[in-house]
Amino acid sequence: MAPKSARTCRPWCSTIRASSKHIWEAPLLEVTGLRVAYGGIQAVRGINFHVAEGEMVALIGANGAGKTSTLKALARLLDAAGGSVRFRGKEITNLVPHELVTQGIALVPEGRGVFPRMTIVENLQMGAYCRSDQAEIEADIERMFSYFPRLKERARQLAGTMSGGEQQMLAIGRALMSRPKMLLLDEPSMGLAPIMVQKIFEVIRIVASEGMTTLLVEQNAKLALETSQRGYVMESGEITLSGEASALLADPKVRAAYLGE
Amino acid sequence: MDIFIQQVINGLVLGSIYALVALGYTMVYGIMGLINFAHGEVVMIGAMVALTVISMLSDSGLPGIVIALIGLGAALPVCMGTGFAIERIAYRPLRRAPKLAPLITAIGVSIVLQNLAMLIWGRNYHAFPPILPTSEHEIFGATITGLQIAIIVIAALMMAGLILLVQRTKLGRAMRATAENPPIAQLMGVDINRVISLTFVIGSALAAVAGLMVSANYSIAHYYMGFILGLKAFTAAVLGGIGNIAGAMLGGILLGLIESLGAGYIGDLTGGFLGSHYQDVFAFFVLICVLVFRPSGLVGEKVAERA
Amino acid sequence: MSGVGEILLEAKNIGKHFGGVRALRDVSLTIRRGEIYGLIGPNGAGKTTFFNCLTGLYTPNGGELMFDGKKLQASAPHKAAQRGIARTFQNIRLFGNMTAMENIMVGRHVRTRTGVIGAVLRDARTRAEEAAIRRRAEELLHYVDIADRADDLARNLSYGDQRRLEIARALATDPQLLALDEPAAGMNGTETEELRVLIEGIRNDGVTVLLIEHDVKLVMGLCDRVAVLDYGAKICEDVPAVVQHDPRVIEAYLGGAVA
Amino acid sequence: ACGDKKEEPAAQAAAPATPAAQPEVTVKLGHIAPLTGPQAHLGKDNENGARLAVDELNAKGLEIGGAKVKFELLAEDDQADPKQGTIVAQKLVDAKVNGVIGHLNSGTTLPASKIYADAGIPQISGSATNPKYTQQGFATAFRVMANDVQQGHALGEFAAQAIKAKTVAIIDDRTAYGQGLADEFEKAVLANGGKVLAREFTNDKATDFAAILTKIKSKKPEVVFYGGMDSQGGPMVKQLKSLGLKSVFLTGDGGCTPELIKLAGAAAEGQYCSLPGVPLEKMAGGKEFGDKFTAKYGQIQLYAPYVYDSVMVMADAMKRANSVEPAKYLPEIGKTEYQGVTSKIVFDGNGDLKNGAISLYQVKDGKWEYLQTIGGDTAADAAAPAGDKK
Amino acid sequence: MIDFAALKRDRRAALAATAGLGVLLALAPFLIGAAAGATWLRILDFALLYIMLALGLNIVVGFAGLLDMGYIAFYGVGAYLYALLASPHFGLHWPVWAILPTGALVAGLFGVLLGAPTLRLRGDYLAIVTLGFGEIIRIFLNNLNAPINITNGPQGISGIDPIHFGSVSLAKPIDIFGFSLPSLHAYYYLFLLLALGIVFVTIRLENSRIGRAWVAIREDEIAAKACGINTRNIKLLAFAMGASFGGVAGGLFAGFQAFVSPESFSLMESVMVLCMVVLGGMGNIFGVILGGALLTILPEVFRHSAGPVQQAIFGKVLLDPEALRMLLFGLALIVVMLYRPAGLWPSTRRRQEFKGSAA
Ligand SMILES: Nc1ncnc2c1ncn2[C@@H]1O[C@H](COP(=O)(O)OP(=O)(O)OP(=O)(O)O)[C@@H](O)[C@H]1O
Ligand SMILES: Nc1ncnc2c1ncn2[C@@H]1O[C@H](COP(=O)(O)OP(=O)(O)OP(=O)(O)O)[C@@H](O)[C@H]1O
Ligand SMILES: CC(C)C[C@H](N)C(=O)O
Ligand SMILES: [Mg+2]
Ligand SMILES: [Mg+2]
Repeated sequence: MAPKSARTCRPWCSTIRASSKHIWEAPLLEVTGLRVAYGGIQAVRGINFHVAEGEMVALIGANGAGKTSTLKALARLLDAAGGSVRFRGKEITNLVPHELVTQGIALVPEGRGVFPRMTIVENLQMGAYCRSDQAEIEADIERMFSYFPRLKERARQLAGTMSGGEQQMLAIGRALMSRPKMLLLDEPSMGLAPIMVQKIFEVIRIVASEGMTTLLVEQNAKLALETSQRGYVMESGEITLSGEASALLADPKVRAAYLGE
Repeated sequence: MDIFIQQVINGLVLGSIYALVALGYTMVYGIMGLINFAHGEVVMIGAMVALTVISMLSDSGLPGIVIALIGLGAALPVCMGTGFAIERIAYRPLRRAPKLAPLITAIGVSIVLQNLAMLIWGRNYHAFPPILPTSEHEIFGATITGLQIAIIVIAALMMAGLILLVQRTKLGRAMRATAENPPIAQLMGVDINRVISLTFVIGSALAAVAGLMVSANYSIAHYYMGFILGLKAFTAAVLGGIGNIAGAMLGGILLGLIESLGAGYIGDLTGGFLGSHYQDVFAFFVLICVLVFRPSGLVGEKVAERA
Repeated sequence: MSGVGEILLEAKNIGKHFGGVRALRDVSLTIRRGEIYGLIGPNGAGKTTFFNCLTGLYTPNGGELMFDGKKLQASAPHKAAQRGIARTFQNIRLFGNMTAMENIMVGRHVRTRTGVIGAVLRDARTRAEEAAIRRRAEELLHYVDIADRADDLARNLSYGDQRRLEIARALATDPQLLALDEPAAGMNGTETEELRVLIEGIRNDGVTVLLIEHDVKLVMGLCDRVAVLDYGAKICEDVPAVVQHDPRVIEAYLGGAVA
Repeated sequence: ACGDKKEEPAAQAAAPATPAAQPEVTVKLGHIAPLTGPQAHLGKDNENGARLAVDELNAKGLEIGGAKVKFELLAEDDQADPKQGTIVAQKLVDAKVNGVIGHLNSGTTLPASKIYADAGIPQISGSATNPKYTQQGFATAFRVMANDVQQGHALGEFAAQAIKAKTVAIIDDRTAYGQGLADEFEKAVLANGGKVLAREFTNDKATDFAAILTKIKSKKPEVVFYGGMDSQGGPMVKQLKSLGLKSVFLTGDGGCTPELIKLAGAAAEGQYCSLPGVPLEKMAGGKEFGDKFTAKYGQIQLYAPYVYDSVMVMADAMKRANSVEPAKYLPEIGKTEYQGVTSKIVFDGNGDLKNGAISLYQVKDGKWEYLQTIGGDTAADAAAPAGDKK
Repeated sequence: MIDFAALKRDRRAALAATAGLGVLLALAPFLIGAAAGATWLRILDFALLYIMLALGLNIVVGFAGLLDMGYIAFYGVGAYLYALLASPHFGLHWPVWAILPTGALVAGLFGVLLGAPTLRLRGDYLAIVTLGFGEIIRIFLNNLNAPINITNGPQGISGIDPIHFGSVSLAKPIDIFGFSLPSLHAYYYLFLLLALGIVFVTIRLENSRIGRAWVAIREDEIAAKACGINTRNIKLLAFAMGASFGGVAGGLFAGFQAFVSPESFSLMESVMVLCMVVLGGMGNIFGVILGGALLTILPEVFRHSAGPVQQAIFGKVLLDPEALRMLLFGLALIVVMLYRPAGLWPSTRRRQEFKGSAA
C-alpha cells in the first residue's frame, strides 16, 4: 500500500500537510527519553527506541509496564511529561492529536474503540476522514472487506453490537483506511479466537510486507516476536531489553517472564 | 368537529415552536451529551435582537418580509457568537470534568444571560411590531395564520436539513464520531474542538430562527422568555429521544398536541374533575408513561449496551 | 481431575436473538458440580450472550435454565447472584471510582443483611457484620494476590490486576458457579499461567467454574469438558483432547494453530 | 459569653431621640418588590412610584417633631419569592426602617407582614390585593387599594349590568392574585344571574392560549374574563381575535395597562379592564403625578400611583403624629383621611381601604378610556359621573 | 469522606477539633447576630434548611448517581403537610414532634412514588422525569383548592402554627432562667440539631453496606446487579431517604415562615439545591454543607454589596444593583465550576476520579 502524498483535507480537518519528499537518514520513528505520568505516578520513565521505515517492531511487557501509555503518548492522546518523539525527522511531541493522522500515524487502540453507533461502513469512512479521494476510499473499503469478509457480511450493522473479535477487525481496518505510513497496534489479538488471531496477523504481515512500518504491542509475546524483526521489552516503565526478535525469543529471561515457560 | 381540528392545529403550531427550540437542544446534546441549559436564553437573545432591529425598521416602508429577514440577519450572528462564546468559556474547560459540572455552569450562563438581557433591554415586555402578514386561513373551519404555517414549514425544513447534515455529510459523521468517542475521533483526524464549536454555532443559529418565529407569533418578547421555552423544548427533546433530530421534531409536535388537546379535553376526559390547569400535569404524565415504556424516548436509539 | 458430580447447571434449548441476529440457537448443556467447564467458539458465536442469559442480564427468547435443581428466574441478575452464580465481564466492569477493597466489599452485599436502621444505629450485629465483610475482602485480596493495591481506585489498576480484582469481587458473593468471560485476555503467558493456578485453586475450594477463553492452551490444560459454539449453536461438547481434534472445531475456531 | 441579644423593636434608632440638637433627621422607608425575574418591570414601576414620592417630600422639606426630615428609600428585591421576601423584610427591620412600602405580591407580603408586625413597623402595600393580608390581625398592615374581593365584585357587576352579559368564560393564571380575582368575579357574576360557561386556566409565564381559547370559543360566551397580568392578557387578546372569538375581553388591574394594548395590537380595541381607585386625570394632583412620573421614569406600568400614595399616607401620618417613630405614628395611619392621586384614602379596622372605588376602562383608539366608577364614596366627589357609558 | 483513619490515629486532635467546632456552632448565632444583625441570622436559619435539603439530595445524586431535578417537591410535601396539620386551614393543630416524622414518612413515600417509574431511566431522562414530577406536585399544590379545598391553591396557607413545644413557641423570645433567647436563635438551634442529625445519619449510611451499594449503582449498574444488589430496592431507598430529609426541612420551613404557597417550590428551587450539591462537592457531606451554606449566603452578600460597593468605587450606582447581583451570582457559579470542576470540597473519590481523567 503505497502511501499517497496527496492527502488533502477538508477545512474542518487539520491543515498541516506532510512535508514533501525528503530523505531521512534517521529512522522513521525515533523516541528519546519519553516520559509519561498520571498525576504523580510515572508510567513511562524515559525510554528510548526507534522504528525504521518498513520495519515491524514488537513492544512487549507485563501488565502495567507502560506499553499502552507509550502508544498513547506517541498518538498524542496523552501529553508526554518529557522527552521527544520524532517522526520522519519531524518533532511531533507538540502536535494536537488530530494532526497525527496527516503526519501518517494511525493507532489501533487498546480495546478497539470503534464508534458503536455507526455502521461498519461509517466506521471505515471515519478512518478515511482526512482523505478526499472518494473513489480511492471506496476501493480501500472493498480491500478491507477482502481482508475481513465478516465485515462485509455486516456492513450495515452498528459496530457496537458486533462481537469483540469483529470489532477488532473493524478497528484495524479503520486504521488502515487513513493510509498511514506507520501503524501502531495495541494488543490486536486481545479477545480473539485463535483462528481470528491468525487471520489478523496474516493481515498484519501482508500490510507489513507492502512496506508499512509497524509498532506492535502484544501480550502474546511469542506471536509478536515471531512476526516482528526486532523487539523491545518493557518493565515498570522502562525498556530493559532489546534486540533482534529471534534473539529475544530465545532469551531465557524473556521466556520465563513472558512466555509462561 | 371544527373545534377538534382547531385544537389539532393549535397543537401543531405550538409543537412546531417547541420543535424549533428542541432541535438546538438535541443537536448540542447529541454531540456533547450536555443539557445546554442556556439554549433557551440564546433563543431569547435571538428574539430580542431581531425585535430591536425590526422595531427600528418598522416605519421604514420596507416590505415586512424584508424587515423580518434583516432582523434575522442581525440575530443570527449575535446568537452564533453567543453560542460560540458559551461553549468556549463555560463548557470547553469542563470537557473532562465530572458530568454535572457543565450543567452547573450552564445554569450560571443562563442566569448571566438573563440578567444581561435585563440590563440591555430593560424589564418591560416588548411588543413585536406587526410587520408580518397575519392573514388568516381557513382549514375545515379552523383558522391558522400565514406566519403559523411558515413556522410549521420552517421547523420541518430545519429538521430535514439537520438530518441531512448529520447523516449524510462528512461534518455530520465527524460530529457523530465526536459524540461517541472524542479521543478516538481525534485519532481519525477530527479536530473535535472545531466540530464542537461548529455544533454550538449551528445550534445557536437555529435558536436565532426560533427566537424570531416565537416572538413574531406571540408578538411578545421579554428577557425571561427563554426559561420556560427552553424547559418545554427540553422536555420535547427528551420525549422524542434526546440526541435524535427527528425525535426532537416528533417530541415537539407531540408535546404541542398533548398540551393543546390536554387543555381542550382534559375536563371532558375526567368528567370535569381536572381542568386546563392540569395541562402540564397531563403533559408530564404522558412523558413519564412514554419513558417508562421506552426509556430512551420515542425514537431514541437504544444504547447498544452490551454486558 | 475427574470433576464429575451432580448436575449444577442445566441449560435446555436456550435461544436468543437480537432483531435478525440469532445469537443463540437451542443451546443445551449441563455443568456438573466441581467441574471446570470451558465454553469456546469463534468471535460472535454467542458465548457472552449465553453468560448474559445465565446471569439474568438478558431474557432468553426460549428455553430454560435449571440451577441447583431449580429453575432460574429470567432477567433478575441479583437473584442469580443470590442463587450462587457469579461472573466477570469480558470488558471489565469494576466500580472504577471505588477502591479495590470497596469493590470486593460490594461483592459481599448479597450475603449480608444490614439495613438502614442497622447502618444508622451501628449496633453490635452491624459492627460484627461490617468487620466480617472487611475480613473476607482482605482475604480475597490476598487470595488473588493484589493485597498491595487494596486502597487504590479500581480504575487505576493495571489490566491484569483489574481482572484479578473482578474475580475476587465475584468470589466475594460466595458463588457455587463462577462464570469467567475471557479472564486471560490481555495477559501474557506468564500471567496466564498464574491465572491457571488461581482458577484451579478456586475449583479446589469447591466452586464450579464456567470459563470462556480464547487462550487454547489455557482452556485445554484446565477444563474438564469443553463446549464449542459456532453461530449460536453448540457444535461439539467433550473432553479437551477430543474437542481439539474435531474437524468442525478446527475449521471454525482453531484454524491451523493447535496450541 | 454573650449577653442578652434581645431583639430591639427597631423603632427608636432612626430618630435617636435627638429633638433639637440635630436639625435634620433621616427617615428610612423600605420598599420591596421583585426587581428581577418575570415581574421585574412591575417591581421597578412600584419602586419608581415610591421614589417620586420620596423626592417630592424631600423637596418640600417636611418638619416633624421640630426637626427637618430627610426621607431615604431602601429598595429591595424579593424576586416574588416568599422566602426572599422574609429575608429582605428582616433586612429592613435590621436597618431600622421607619416604615415599609410593599411588597408587590401578596405571596411575599403575607409572610413578611408578620416580621413587620413583630417589629412594630407599619407596612403599606400599594399592590398586594389578597384579602388575607389585612385579615391576619396585624395592626401594622395596610393597603391603599381595593382588595380582590372588592374588585372582583365590581367587575362581575359591571359585566352583568353594563355589558349586559348573560354568559361569561373565566380564565385565571393560577397566581394568588389572578385566582383570587377570578373567583370573586365568578361569585359576582352568579349573584347577578349570569352564567359561567367555562372556567379555564393558564399560568403567569404562558404565551400560548390557543387551546383554552378554542375551547371557550365552542361555548360562545359573551365575555371572556381574565384574572392575571398584562403580559399574558395582551397575547391572549390577540389570539382571541385571531381564533375568531366574538366575545369581549374583560380583565382586572393586572391587565389594565398600556402594555396590554401594545402587546395585543389592534385586537385590543373595545376590550375592558378595571383599576382600583379613580382615574388619575379625575383626581386632584393626578394628572400632575402622571406627567411628573412619565417625565422621570417613562410610562406608568401599573401600581406606581398607589405606591406613591402609600408613601404619602405614611408621611402624612408621621406629620400628624409629629413623630417618625413607628410606635408613635402607627396609630395615626389608622386615622388617615388623605386625598391621594388614586382615590381618597380611609382605612377600615383591618387596614383595608374603606369603600374602595373601582373604575372601568375600555380601549378606544388604542388607549384606555375611562368609563365609569363603581363603589367608593370618593367616586362621587372626585369624578363626574360621566355619561360616557358603553 | 472523612479520613477516619487519620482521626482514629489522632483521637485527641479530633476531639479538640470537634469541641472547637461545637463551641463555634453554639455561639454562632450570638456572634453573627451581634456582628451582622438579625438578617444574617435569618439567612443562617435558611442556610441550615438548605443544607438539610442539599444533604438529602446528595444521597440521591451524590451517592446513588440519580440526577433528580424535582427534589424540591419533597420539601413542598413536608411544608404543606405541616401547614395542613397545624393551621386554622383545617383547624388541626398537631404538635411538632408528630408532624415532622409524619412529614418525613409521607415525603419518603412520595420519593418511592417518584422513584418507581424512573428505575429503568438513566441520566438525563431521569432528570426530565423527576423535573416533571416536581412540577406535577407543585401544580397539584397550586390547584387543589377545588373541587375540595385541600391546599388553598395559589393563595397559600397562612397563619400556620409556629414551631412550638408545649407552651414554648419558637416564634417568640424564649425565657430560659431569666435569659431571653430570641426567636431566630431558637430556630437556629432547632435547625442545627436536625441538620446534625441528618449529617449523622448520612455519614452512617455512607459508610455502610447500603452506602456502598449506592455508589456501586452509580459506578456501574449492570455490575452492581451482577454482584447481587437489588438495584430497584436500593435506588428506591435512596429516593426515599433523600425525600424524607426534604420532608423534614419542608416542615421546618412551614413552621418558621408561618406561611406556605406553591411558589416556594418552583423548579428553580430544585435547580438551586442541585447547584449546592454539585458546587459544594457531590458525594462529600462536608462539601455539600459548604455548598448549601455558600449558595444561600452568597446572593445575600451580593445583595448587601452590589449597590454600596459601586457607590464606593464610582461614587454612584452605575449598574442596576439587582441585575448586578444576579449577574454576579451566575458568574460565581461559572467561575467556581471552572476552577473547581469536582466542586469546592470534593470527596476523595471524586477528586481522584477527576485527576485520573484529566491526565
Ligand atoms: N488513567 C490512569 N491513571 C492513573 N494511572 C494509570 C492510568 N492509566 C494507566 N495507569 C497506570 O500506568 C501504568 C502503565 O499502564 P499501561 O496501561 O500503559 O500499561 P500496559 O503496559 O499497557 O499494560 P497492559 O498490558 O495491562 O495493557 C500502570 O501502572 C497503570 O496502573
Ligand atoms: N445487544 C446486542 N444487540 C445486537 N446484537 C448483539 C447484541 N449482543 C450480541 N449481539 C450479537 O450476537 C452475536 C454473539 O455475540 P457474543 O457477544 O455472544 O459473542 P461471543 O461469542 O462472546 O464473541 P467474542 O468471543 O468475540 O466475545 C454477535 O454477532 C453479536 O453481534
Ligand atoms: C403584581 C400583581 C400580581 C400583584 C397582585 N395584586 C397581588 O396581590 O399579588
Ligand atoms: Mg495496555
Ligand atoms: Mg464475548
